[in-house]
Amino acid sequence: MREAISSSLKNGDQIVIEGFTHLICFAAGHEIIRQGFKDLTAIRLTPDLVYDQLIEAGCVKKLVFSWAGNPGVGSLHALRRRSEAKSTERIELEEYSHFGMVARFLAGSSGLPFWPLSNYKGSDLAKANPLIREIVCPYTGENFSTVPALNPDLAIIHCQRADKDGNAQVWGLMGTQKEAAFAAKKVIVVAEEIVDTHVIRKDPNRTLVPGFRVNHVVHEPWGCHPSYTQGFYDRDNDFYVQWEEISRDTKTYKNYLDEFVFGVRDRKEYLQKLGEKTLARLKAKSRMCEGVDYGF
Amino acid sequence: MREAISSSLKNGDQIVIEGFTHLICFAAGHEIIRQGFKDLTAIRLTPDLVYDQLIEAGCVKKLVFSWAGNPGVGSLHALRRRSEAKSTERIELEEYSHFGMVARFLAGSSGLPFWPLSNYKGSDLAKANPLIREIVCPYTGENFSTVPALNPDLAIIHCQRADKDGNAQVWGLMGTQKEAAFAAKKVIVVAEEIVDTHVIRKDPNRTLVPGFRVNHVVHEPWGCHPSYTQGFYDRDNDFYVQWEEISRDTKTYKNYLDEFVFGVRDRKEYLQKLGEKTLARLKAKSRMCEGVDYGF
Amino acid sequence: MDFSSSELMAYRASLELKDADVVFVGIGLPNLACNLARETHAPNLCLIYESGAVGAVPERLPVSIGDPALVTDSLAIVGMADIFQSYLQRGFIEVGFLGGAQVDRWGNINTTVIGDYKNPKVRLPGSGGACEIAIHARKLFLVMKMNPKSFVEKCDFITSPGNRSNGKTRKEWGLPGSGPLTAITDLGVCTFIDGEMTLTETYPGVSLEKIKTSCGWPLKIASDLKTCPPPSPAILKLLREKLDPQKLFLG
Amino acid sequence: MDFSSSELMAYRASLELKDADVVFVGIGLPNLACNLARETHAPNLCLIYESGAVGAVPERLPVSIGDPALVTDSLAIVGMADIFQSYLQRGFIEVGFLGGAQVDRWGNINTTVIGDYKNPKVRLPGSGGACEIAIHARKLFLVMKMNPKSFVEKCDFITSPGNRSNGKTRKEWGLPGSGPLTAITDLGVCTFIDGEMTLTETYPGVSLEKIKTSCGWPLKIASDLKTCPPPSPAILKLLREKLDPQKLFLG
Repeated sequence: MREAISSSLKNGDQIVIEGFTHLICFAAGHEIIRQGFKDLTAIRLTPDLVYDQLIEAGCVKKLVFSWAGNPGVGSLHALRRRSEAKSTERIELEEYSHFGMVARFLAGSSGLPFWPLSNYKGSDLAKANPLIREIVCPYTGENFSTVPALNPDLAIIHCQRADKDGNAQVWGLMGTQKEAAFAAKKVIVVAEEIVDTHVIRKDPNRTLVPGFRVNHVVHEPWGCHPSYTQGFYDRDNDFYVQWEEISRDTKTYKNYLDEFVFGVRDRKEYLQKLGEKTLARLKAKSRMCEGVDYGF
Repeated sequence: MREAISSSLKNGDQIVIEGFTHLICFAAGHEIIRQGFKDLTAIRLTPDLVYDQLIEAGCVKKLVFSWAGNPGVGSLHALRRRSEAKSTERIELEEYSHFGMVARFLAGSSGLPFWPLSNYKGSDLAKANPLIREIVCPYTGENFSTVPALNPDLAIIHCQRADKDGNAQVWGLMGTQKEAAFAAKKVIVVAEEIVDTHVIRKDPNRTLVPGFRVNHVVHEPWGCHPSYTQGFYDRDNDFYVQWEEISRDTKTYKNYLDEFVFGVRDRKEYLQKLGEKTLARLKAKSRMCEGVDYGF
Repeated sequence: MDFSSSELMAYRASLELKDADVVFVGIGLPNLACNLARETHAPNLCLIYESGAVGAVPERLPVSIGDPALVTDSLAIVGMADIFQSYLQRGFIEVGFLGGAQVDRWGNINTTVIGDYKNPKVRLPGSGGACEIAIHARKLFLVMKMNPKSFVEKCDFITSPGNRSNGKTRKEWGLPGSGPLTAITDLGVCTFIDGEMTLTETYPGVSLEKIKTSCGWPLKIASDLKTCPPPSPAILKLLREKLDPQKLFLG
Repeated sequence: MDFSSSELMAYRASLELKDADVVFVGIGLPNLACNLARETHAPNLCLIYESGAVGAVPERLPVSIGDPALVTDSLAIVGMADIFQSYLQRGFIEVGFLGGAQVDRWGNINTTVIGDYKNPKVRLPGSGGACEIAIHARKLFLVMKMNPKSFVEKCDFITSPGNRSNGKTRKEWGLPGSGPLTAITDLGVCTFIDGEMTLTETYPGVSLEKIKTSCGWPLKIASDLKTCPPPSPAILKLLREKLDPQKLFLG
């Protein structure tokens, strides 16, 4: 992971760590913080805890997003401390709805500079964001909204399994991972398991990202904690709840980063700190499905 | 099948029997011919033999397509007999490229009246088809082509397995089946196997069409012959080659329809006529993949 | 029989759901309402989550809309591009639920900022999928607790357009969905009549005065004001013992 | 050593492929050329078919681009919307092969009609994916047999735009792909110089006269005309015994 990040990222880049609740690669976020990157434009539908940590650590100049909270729990406090009237320091915000962000990735992954959608009429979002524009249908004459393409410098995609070439397979929630991978200029695939290519080839309909799109492949078990990986480990909902306490106060926030990000060399050490009991609590109870027949 | 077709289709409807080489539901096409529907607008990327038979049988008023041939073999003779200078009777043609047809289904399945694509500049296709139009990007000022949405009255989708509610799972080539199912006003799902819903729920990432979109579910084993179903039976390439001979002459063509379409009451009788030896030759040699873990 | 306003809200919201409805579900009370409906009068409700789960049957109460329990044994898992384009924008979502920090008489909802957008007093999470749900859902229901801070004369920011916003009606904007039909609050139920929020049901033991003082504008009152029937002991048992035993959302 | 022109075309086309190229493959000779390249100098060629097969390793020579042998053991199977939007339109297809019923000096290709579009002498299959491949492929190669009927002064219909069509150059049209770079025929090989087809290689035993009379316009001849080296016995053995034993495409 260290080498993948250091050789793929530079200060000022546009970065997307994708995954909607599922498959959020905290391991990559922590490595970026450790390497002290600056002035990043951080792009995600839901910044979640991982981007809040990037913000608190001072890596982020601008946030592009559609929902910034701690799902079902509360706020992203590092972000709020930098986006409200009383804030001393500020980061730049570029805001859409989920559909708008998905549409930006669709445009980027399809090689078009814009994407049309039926949205935003009557809402203040288009007034607040001048990049939301309009286009007229050549058949009906109706107006539709448009959003501009996203083509980030780097996309980090976590998956259940990949081969050494980066052919990546995912099941469970897929969010906008495929679109992000095809939109980005560079792609890092992070996998819970590295498997032989014949495992990928046995079930080709599960492949979300083809290897020819991938610049680096990283093997990082438990790379998403406190997010989750279907079939491997559950979401650490307790931690997400505790986070409200940890992050509200800058001192406890700093202590957390010092201990769990700066205080460890890599994910292995993070997991040791987390402890066997936590991992045991979160380890998935197996629910295998059957295979299907690809014969002819 | 008889009841599903008779209750879903009427003369003059726009119909799509989807499936790109894979999963082309000949059983549905033959039933439509037997029931003698007229003035249909038949929509498919590749009309293939099944639409050529609908044309020869006089069911089709208009064909919307992007490649009309017998793949790797030759022509669609019923179509050629109705589309060339020397033809006495003619059918109407509306022509795109594959990407254009896919884009029309994308628009229809996304609830937009148009779809933008980077295509057709320098080609005569846009000149030949006034429905291919242009739109200007609100960000770059570039021109892009557009095609209008397709929302056919009926889509017929063949799949490997479905439950009684029409939740349909497909593996192997997916063509534009998903887009056609979401674009259409009515959907018939035809399945090689009807399975219990828990089989579908065990592997939800394989579901291509959700049951709430489906009006009829038909159990029709071998429903695609001479097309194929991955994991069930191979494409009957020999028949596709023989078809060139059968279809070039109107008499042999009529004899074929009389024997294999009008001469049988349903798919069961068609399969009996086809004979054990053919089915044995085409039956798939099993190539099972492994299952994956959906636990948490 | 004693019950909390949250329990009553979840129960009342469940009554809006018909069997086999295709529902776009959020977290919290709407999610509870859907699961209650599935246990009672709408066993074939099709729950769709913006995360991509279709026909979900969660074994546990999901803490987030991307919970793994929404995936296991779902009918289908699809990408978010499909959810927003082929399910919502295509018009296949029959019911949507929304709430927020502020709502006005036209059902406009603010989940973006309190105060000025560029210099907000409070930065809220933002739209998520709310704006497009408000625009496309065939039937839209609001679920919010009522107080003068949340039921306001004018929203600081309109995240999700209601029945009349920025000087135009929904019809004039050409929005495909129904717009807000009903607002289920902790004090009573409002129906949107000619687009405007109008109190049509009060809860047992809640005074009209209390409701009036809890709303930031002179709330219209229906002439035929009804009292909402309380949930039966069986319903309460379901909510407390099966659907939210940890009281995650039932105060 | 004796060999057919089809064998020579397949061999010559294979020389245009580099290892690890991402190739959009059609059926027939281009497919044979790709499989030959995989067996020789380009083992990591990534074969993509418009039907949705990515990284296919067909056990048998596919009769159609949707053959089940293209699915089994592929690296990925994706929908056609992804193939055309995320692979081709996004610019990730490095090599495309095209042929047709007619080609002109600028590499414009006709696969639509012979004669008038509305009243054609011969109705051909149409574009399929050819038009978008001609527009987007980073490197485009033509594979066609040469005769006065197919190499024409002017195409009856331009299905797939070449280096100059309808009065504009590719650059003026703003087409992202390279346009035709090389035309591999059964008599020789042409390179497109300043966009125009120019004979640069002849095959052993084929006279310049034969080529000139086989082309429907006065074909430009390169000053440094080369002779294409014949395929080695090993290559021919591969083609005949392994890649097309049934002679489906090798005449």
